[in-house]
Amino acid sequence: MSTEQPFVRARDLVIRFRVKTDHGSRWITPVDGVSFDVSAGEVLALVGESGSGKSTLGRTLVRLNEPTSGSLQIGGRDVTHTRRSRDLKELRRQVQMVFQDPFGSLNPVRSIGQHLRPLVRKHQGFTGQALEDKVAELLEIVGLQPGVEAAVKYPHEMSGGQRQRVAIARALAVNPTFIVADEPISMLDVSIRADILKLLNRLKDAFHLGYLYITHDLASARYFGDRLMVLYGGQVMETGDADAVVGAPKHPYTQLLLSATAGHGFTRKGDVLNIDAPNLFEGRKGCPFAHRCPLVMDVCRDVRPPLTAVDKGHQVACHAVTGASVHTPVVETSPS
Amino acid sequence: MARRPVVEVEHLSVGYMTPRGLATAVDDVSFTIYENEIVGVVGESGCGKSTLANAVMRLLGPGAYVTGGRIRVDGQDVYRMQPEALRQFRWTTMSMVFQSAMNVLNPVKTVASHFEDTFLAHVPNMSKREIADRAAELLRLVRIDPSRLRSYPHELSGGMRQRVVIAIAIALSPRFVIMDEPTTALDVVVQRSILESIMELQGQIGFSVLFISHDINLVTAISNRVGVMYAGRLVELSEAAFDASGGFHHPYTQGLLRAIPKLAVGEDEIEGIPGSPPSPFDMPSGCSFHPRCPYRKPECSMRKPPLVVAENYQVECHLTPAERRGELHVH
Amino acid sequence: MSDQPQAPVQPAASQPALPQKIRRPRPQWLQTLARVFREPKALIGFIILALFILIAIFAPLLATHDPMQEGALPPLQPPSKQFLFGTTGYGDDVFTQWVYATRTSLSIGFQVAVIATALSVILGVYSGFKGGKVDAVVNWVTQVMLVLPGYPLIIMISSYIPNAGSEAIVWVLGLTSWPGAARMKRAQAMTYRTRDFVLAAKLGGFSDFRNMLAEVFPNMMSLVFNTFISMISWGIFGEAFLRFLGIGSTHTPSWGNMLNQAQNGNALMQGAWWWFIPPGLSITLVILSLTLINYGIDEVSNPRLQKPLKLPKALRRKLQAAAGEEGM
Amino acid sequence: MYYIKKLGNFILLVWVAITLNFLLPHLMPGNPMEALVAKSQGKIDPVVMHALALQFGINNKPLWQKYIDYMTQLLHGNLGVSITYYPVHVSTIIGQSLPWTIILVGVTTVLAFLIGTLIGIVAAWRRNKLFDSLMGPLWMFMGSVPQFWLALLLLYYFGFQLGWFPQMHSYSAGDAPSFTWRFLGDAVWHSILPGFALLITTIGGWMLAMRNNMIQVVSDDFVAFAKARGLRPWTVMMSYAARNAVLPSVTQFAIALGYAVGGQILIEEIFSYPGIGYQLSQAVISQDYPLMQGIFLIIAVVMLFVNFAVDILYARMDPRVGTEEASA
Amino acid sequence: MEGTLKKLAATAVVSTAAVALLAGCGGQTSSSNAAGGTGNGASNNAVQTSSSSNPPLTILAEESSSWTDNFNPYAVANLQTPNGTIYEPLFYFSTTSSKVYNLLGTAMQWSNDNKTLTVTVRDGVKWNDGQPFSAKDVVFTYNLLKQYPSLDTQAVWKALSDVKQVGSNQVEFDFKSVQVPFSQIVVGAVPIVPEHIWSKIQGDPSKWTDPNPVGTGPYMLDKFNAQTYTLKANPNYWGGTPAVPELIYPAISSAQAANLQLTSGKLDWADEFLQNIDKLYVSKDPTNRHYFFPPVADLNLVPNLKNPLLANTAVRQAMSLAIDRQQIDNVGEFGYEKPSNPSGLVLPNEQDWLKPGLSTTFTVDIAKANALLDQAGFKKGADGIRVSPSGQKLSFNLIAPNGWTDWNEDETLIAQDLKQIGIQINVQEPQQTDWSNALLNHQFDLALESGLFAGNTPYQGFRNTLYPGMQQNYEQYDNSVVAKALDQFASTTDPSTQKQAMYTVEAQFEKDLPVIPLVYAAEWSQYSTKDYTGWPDASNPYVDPSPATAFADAIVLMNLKPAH
Repeated sequence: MSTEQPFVRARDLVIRFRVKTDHGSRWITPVDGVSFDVSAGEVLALVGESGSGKSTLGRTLVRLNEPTSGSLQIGGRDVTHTRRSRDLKELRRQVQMVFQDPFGSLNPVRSIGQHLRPLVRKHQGFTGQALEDKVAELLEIVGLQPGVEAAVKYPHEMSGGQRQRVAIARALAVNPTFIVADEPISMLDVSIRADILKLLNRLKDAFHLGYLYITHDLASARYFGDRLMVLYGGQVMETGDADAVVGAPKHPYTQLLLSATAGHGFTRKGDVLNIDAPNLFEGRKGCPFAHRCPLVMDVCRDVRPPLTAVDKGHQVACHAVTGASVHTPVVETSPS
Repeated sequence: MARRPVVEVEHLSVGYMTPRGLATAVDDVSFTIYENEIVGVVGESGCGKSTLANAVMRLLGPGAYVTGGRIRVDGQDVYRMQPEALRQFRWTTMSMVFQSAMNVLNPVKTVASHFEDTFLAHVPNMSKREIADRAAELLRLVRIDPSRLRSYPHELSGGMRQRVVIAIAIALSPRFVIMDEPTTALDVVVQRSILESIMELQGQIGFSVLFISHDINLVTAISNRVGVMYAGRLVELSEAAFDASGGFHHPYTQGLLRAIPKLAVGEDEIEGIPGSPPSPFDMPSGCSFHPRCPYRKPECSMRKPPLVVAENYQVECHLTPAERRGELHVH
Repeated sequence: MSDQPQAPVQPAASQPALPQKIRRPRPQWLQTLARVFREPKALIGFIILALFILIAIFAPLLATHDPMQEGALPPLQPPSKQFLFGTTGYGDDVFTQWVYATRTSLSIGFQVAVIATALSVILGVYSGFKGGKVDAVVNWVTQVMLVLPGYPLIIMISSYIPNAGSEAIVWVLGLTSWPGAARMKRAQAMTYRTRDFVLAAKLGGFSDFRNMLAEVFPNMMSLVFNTFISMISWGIFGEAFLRFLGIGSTHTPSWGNMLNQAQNGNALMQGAWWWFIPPGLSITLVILSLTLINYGIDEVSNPRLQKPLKLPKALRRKLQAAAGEEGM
Repeated sequence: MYYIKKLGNFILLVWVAITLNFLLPHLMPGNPMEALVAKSQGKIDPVVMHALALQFGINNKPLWQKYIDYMTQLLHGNLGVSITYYPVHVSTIIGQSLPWTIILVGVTTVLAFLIGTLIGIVAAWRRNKLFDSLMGPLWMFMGSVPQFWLALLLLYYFGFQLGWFPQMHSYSAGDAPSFTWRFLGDAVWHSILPGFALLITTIGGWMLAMRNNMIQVVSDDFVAFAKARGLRPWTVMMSYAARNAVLPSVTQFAIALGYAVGGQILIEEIFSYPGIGYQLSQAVISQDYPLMQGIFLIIAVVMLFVNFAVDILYARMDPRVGTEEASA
Repeated sequence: MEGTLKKLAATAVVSTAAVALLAGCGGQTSSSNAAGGTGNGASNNAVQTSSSSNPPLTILAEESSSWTDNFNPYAVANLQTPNGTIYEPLFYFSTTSSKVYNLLGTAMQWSNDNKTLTVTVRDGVKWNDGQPFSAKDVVFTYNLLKQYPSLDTQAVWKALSDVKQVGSNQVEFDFKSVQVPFSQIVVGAVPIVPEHIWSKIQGDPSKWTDPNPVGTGPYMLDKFNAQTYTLKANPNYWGGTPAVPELIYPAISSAQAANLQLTSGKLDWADEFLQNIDKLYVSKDPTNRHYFFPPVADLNLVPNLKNPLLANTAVRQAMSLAIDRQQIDNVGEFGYEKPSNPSGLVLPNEQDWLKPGLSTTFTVDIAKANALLDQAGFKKGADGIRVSPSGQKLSFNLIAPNGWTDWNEDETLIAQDLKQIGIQINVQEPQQTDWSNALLNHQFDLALESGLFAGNTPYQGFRNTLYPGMQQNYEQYDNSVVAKALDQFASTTDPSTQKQAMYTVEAQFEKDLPVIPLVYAAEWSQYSTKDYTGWPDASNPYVDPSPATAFADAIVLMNLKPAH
C-alpha cells in the first residue's frame, strides 16, 4: 500500500434516499458513515450482499449519487458536492464505471463502433482514420480481435463476455485512472468470468489503473482485490488486506459469508439463519447485523460499534470482537 | 441396496423452432433418478438444462418440441398422458420449483390462496380449515411464520418467496421435485439457508430431486450425483465428490472448476475456458466441445464421442482418463 | 492463452479481416421493419395502404372527370362504364371525387400524424428523460388535456377558426391529440433515464440533450412508429368526424365531406348506395390497414408477443412415425 | 397516504378543469349575441339585441370578475342559465340528457369492455387456433368502421327499409319514463340500433388490447407455475392469466367510462337520442357558455372521479400499487 | 334556407325564433283598415266540433335534440313554435298574401295624423284556464313589455309612446312618430298574456319558464317530456274547437333524421328541405303527400359599394348578365327556388306592387356583359382577368357561411359564370358568425345573403336593404330618391300613394342593381292530406305554409278539416 495521498479518499460518507412505503415516505440510509482510501493502481474489493449499499457507494464515486454528508476526494479534489457539469465531466474523465449487466449497459441500437467513436473523439481528440484505428486498438486491448470487425457489430450479435469487454473498452476510451467495476462478472457464464477478471487485472498493470471492485463473491474479491472491505447495512463491518480478511475473518458477518460460500466449508448440516434484511431506515441504532448475529450482546442493539484496528491495516466493527477480550469463532471458517 | 427409479429419461431430444430452423436444445439425454436421490445438473447459460427441466415437467414453452426419446416419472410416460390425467399427475407425483422465485407467485393473490388453489385442484373436497392448517404447517416446515399466509408476494423478500414456493412444491407430497436454479438470484447467506431447508425437507419427507444450477460448487455440495450439460448434451454424470477438482472427468467440467476463483489463500491460479459455447445452428462436428478443449485429438472433431461408463461416473469423451487429466497432452 | 479468447474459435477470425469488406449489419429498426413485412397481417395492411397512397398520388391521372366542374353531370346515376362509382345528387362524378378525397384524407391523416407524433415525442421524451420541473409541468398539462373531452373540444376550437380549411383541421387535430401518446413516451423515456447505457453515456461526458437524441430516441423508434400510425388513423377519423359535422370547407373533396354531402343529399334514402359506400368503406379499409400494420409492429418489436413457430409438417410426421415405431 | 395524495391531486385537477372550462369559451372570439345575430342572419334590430343582451345577462365585466362570479355560483351549486334554452337552468338540461347518455353510452361501454375482454382472453388462450384467427381480423375490421357511417347504414336498413327498429328517440312518443317492464323494454328496444353501432365498433379495441396483454401474461412464470401445479385450465386462464392481464385495460376502461359521460355526438344526433353529447356540440356552436361550461364541468368531474375511483380500485386489484419503492 | 343550415344551424330553436321575429317584420298599413273584413278561417271550423275522434297531427317545426319545459312566449332564445297556437296576438298579417286575420283584435282605426291606432278587442274570449279575457289583458301585456325591456323582443316601445284602454273593449296605441308599417309588428307580433297569471310572477318575467302556459289560442299544453310534447284542443276557443284534437311535436335533432321521419310517413306537417322531394316523399303516396315552397325572399349577391370597382354600375350589370340563375336554381337549389325578378319584388306574392313595364325576367347575355365591361374600360389581362383603367384586377372574394351547402354550391356556380367575363371570384366559406360580422361591418367584397323581404307589402324589405343606415343595408346603398320614396310610403295609408312610391323604388332598383337578386328564397313545407285538408297551397296561399311560423300555425290549423 502506498503511503502517498490516496487517489480516492472517502470520509464518513452518508447517502440518504427517500422511499415510499405503506405508511408514507421515509428516509433510508443505504450508505451510512463509510470511510476508505484507494490509492492509484490499487484494487479495493467491496463485498456485501444486496442491500448492503455497495452499488450506491460505487455510483457515488462517479457522482451518479450525491453524498448527503461526509467528504469525498478524488484525485486530490473535493467532489463531495460538485454539481457544475464541467467539474463533473472532469471527474468522470478520471473515474469510469463498468456495469453489472452486459446486456443493459450497451445501447442495442448502436454498433460497437458507435459506442466508442464519440468517446475517443471527445476525450482523445482523434478523427478520421486515426479515430478508426484507435477504436480498433481499444477493442483489441480488451481482447476483441480484430478490432475493426468488432466495431461494426451490434451488441445483440455478441456474447455476454464480449459485451462486457466492450463495456470495459468504453471505460478505457476516456483514459481514466480509476474504474468502478460494479459486479462486472456476476452475470457472466462461469467459464468466461475468469477471463474478464484477468483482463481487468492486466489493464490494472498496463495502465496503472485503480479499481473499486464491487462484488458479493468473496472468492473473486480475494482474487482480484488488494484490499477488501465488507459492507453490511450500509456500514463497514470489516476491512483489511484481502488475504487477511478471507484467511482470518474477524467479524461474525464475514465469517458467516465465508461459511455460506458453497464448496468452502459448506456442509449438509447447519443452522438455518435469520435471513431478514437489515433495517436501513433512518433512526436505527446499534449494529445493523445485530438481529442476525450469533454473538449479539445488549450493547450491539444500542451502540454502533466503531471500526477498530485488530491488526495492521485490518479493522473490524464489532463489540464482540473488539470489546470483548477473547474472540471465539462460532462458525467453522477454515477453508478445506 | 435395490434402488427404485423414480425418473427415467431416455434419449430425450428437445428442439426449438426458430426462423432459421430447428435448434436442438437437448440432445439425446438419458439418465435415471432413484428414490430419495438428489441429482444435480450444471451447465452454462444456453446449455439446455432448463429446457430439460421443463421437458420433464411437460411444460415446454411455445415453439419448443420434444423431438425424440421418452420420459417416465413414477413409471408413467409423461408425454402419453391425457391432459386431465397430466393435470392430476402434476404436483401429486412431480412438482417443480422454478428458477425465478420472484415471478412465479401470482402478484394479485395472497400466499394462502396459492395454497388453496393448489389443494383444491387436486383434493376438491378439502375444507378451507384443513387447507389453512396444512398451509400453516407447510410454512412452518420451511421456517416461515404462518401469519405470512395473508401476505401478498411482493410483501415477501426474495428468500421468503422461494421458501413459500418450496412449501407449495411439497404440499402434496410428490415423489419427485424439480428445482430449476432455486437460489440463483439470492444472496449467498440466504442461498445457503434455503439449500439447508431443502436438504432438511428431503431428509424428513423423502423425495427425489432434479437440481439444476449453474454453480458447480453448489450442486456438488447438495447432490448425490452431478450431471454436466454442454451444448444440449449430458457430457458427464458422476457421483458427487466433495473434493471437487479430482472428482470430475470431462475436460469441460475440469475447465469450469479451474475458472472459479478459490477462497483458499494461495490458490491464485484461475483460467477461463477459451471461446464461447457453440450456437445451435453452428454445432461443431464430432464432440461439440472440441474447439474449446485443451486436450483435443484429431478424432474429437470427426466422431461423436462414446459414452464411457465407469463405476461411479459416466462421461462422453474420446480421451482416455489420463489424457483428460492432461497428463499426456501438454497444451 | 486466454487473453485473446475467441481468436482460435471464432469463425469470423478465420476470414481475412479487411476493413473494406466488413459486412455492415443493418441497424435493428431496419431489421424489425423487414420482419414486420414478413408478418402476413402487416403485409396485407401495407398492401392496402400502398394502394390508397398510389390512388392519392395519381389522383389527377385516375380521375375520369374534371373535379372542378360542379354539377355538370346527370345526378344520381348508378355506377356504369361512364361513371365508375355513379354520380352524386349534385351531378358530380363519385369516382373523381373519391380519388381526390383519398388524396385529401390521407394527406390530412399524415399531416396530423406528423404534428401529433412530433409533439408527443418532443414533450414526452424530453419530460420523461429530463424529469424535474419540466416534467412536472408537461405531465400536468398532459393530465389536464386528457381530462378535457376530445371531440367536443375539437369542435369548439374548430368552429372558431375562420374559413376552416384542411390546414385548420390538421392543426386542430394535431394539437389536441398528442397527450395520450406523450404520456406513453414519457413513461418509456423514464425507464431509459436510469438504464445503464444511458448512465454510461452520461459518464462519457455527453450532454443530456445528446444522450436523449443519440441513446434514448433510437430505442423508441417502434413506439414512435406505432404512434405515427395510430395518429394517421386518428387524423382520418377526426377529419371524417368534423367534416361530417359540417365543419370545414365543403369544397375540398375528402371522405368526410363526401359522407357529409351524401348524408345531406339523402343518398341512402334515395337508394344511392354508390354515393355513400365508397368514402365510408375507404375509411374502414385504410384504418384497418393501419391497425394491421401497428399490430404487426407490435408482434415483431415486442418479443413477448412473437408468434411461436410450428414444427414443419414433414418433421412432425417423421417424429410421429418414429414415435409409432417405438411404441410410445 | 396513497389515497390522500390521489384525492389531493383529484381536487387540484378538478379546479384546473373548472378554470379551463371557464377560460376556454371566453378566449374564443365572439359571444353568444354574435352567434345569435349570425343565426338570425343579422336581422335582429339593435334594440332587440339590447333586449336579448338583457335577457342573457351579457355584460362587459372584466374577466376576473366574471371568474369570481362563476366560481361563487358554482360553490352554490348553480351552473347558471342556458342561453339557447333561456331561461332554463343548465342543471335541468343536464339532468334531462345525462341519464340517457349514461344508459346508452355507459352501458355499451361496459358491455364492449366485457365482451371484448372476454373474446381477447379466449383468443389469447387459444392463440393461433381457429377462434383466434377468426376473431382477430373480424374485430379489427369492425373497429375500423367509422361509427357514424355504420350507424347510418343500420338506421337506413333496419330502421327505415325493414322497419324492425325505431328510427329515433330513447322511448316511444307518448310514453312517460317509468320503472315498468313495458317502458324498460321499450327503452331497450330504442337503444338497440345506436347501442349496436357503438358496441360493435368498440369491442375490437378491448379485444386486441386484452389479447396482447394476455399473450404477454401467459408467458409469465406464475402462469407456468400455475399450470405446473395442475390447476384446472379455467382457473389458470381466468384467475391467473386474465386476472393480471386485465389490469392495464382497467385504466383504459376508466378513461372510456369518463368519455362516455361526454356522450356520442354523432350517434345521438343520428338517432335523435336525447343525450348530452349532441347537447354539448350544439352548445359549443351556439356559444352557449353556461351550458357548455356546465357540460364540460360534468364531464371533467366525472372523468376525474372515474380516474380517482379506478386508482382506488386498481390499488385493490393490484396489491403492489402504492407500495413500490422509488428513490428521490 | 332552413334546410341548408344543417348541423351548423345550432339549436334550430334559435334560428326559428329569429324567423318568427321577422315573419312579422314586413307590412304596411294601407290594408289594415280593410283588415277587419277579411274572413277568419277559424270561424269556418266553428261548425264542426266532434273532433275528439279525429287522428292527431305529428308536426316538425324546428330541429332540436330535446325539448325544454319552457313556454314563455317572450323567451326569445326558446320561442317554441307552438306558442303561436297557445298564445295569440291581436292580428296576423299574412306574408304570402295580403290577408290580415283578426285574432284577439277585431278592428283597427288610425287617427291623429296616423299617429294613433285604436284596436277593438274581441268579446267573449276566455283564457284556457277559464278566466275571461279583456282589453285589460292587452294593456297589461304591452305595459309589461315597457316595464321589462328584456321582454320587448320586437322593440315595440321604440315606436310607441303609450298604450291605454279606451272604453270597455278598445285599446289605443300612441306612436312617437308616423310609422304606419311598423304597426303591423306592434299589433301583429306581440302575443297577449293573461294579467291574472303574469302579474303574479316574481321578478323578471323573461326569466320565467311558464311551464303551464295559459293562452287564448286554439291549443293548450297536454303532455310534456324532453322528446315529445303534445298539445290538445282548447275546448273554450273563441273560434270554435279545432278539427285536429291533438298535436304531437317530436324532438328531432337533425335534418337527416327529420327527412327519414318525413319520408317514412311519420310526420304530417313539416318544414324540411329535401332533395328530390317528388321521388323521395311525394311518390310514396301521391294522393296525400304534398309540398308547397312559396318564395318569401330574394337570395342576393351583395356587392360592397364602398369598393370602387363594385361601385361601378357597369360591373354589377355585367355580373348580373353573366350569372345563369336557372342553373343556380337547378343545380344549387334543386329546382326549388326560381330565378328572381329584376324589380327586387318577390313574385307572385307581391304581384300587385309590380310597376307595369319593368322587364319581367333576367337574361343571360355573356356578349352584352363583356361589351359593358369593355365599354367601361376593363381590359382582359393575360390571365383572362379584367383590369380596371387604374390597374386594379377585377378579382373579388365571395363569402357565404360554411356548411350552407346550397349556397356553397351557388358560390361555385357564380364563380364559374363570372370567370367567363373575366371576373375572378375567390370562393370563401367563413363560419356563420364571421360571415355575419363581415356583413355587419361591411368587410367583404361580395356576399351571398338572403334578405327576408317577405311581408304584407314590399316596403319593409326594400327599406331594410336600401335605406341608408339600416343594419341590413350591407352594401351601403345611398340613394336619396329611394329613401324619399320609402319615407313617403311609411307616412301614408293611401294605397295609390304607396304604389307610386313603390314603383319609384323598383325602377331605381332595376337600374342601379344595388344588390344582385339571384333566386327566390323559399319557405319549405310538406303536409299530408290523408287525415286533414285545407292546407295553404299555391292556389290558396292564405298564410305561410311552414309550421315554423308560429302565429300562422293557428290559422292553418283552424283551416283544416277532416279528410273523410
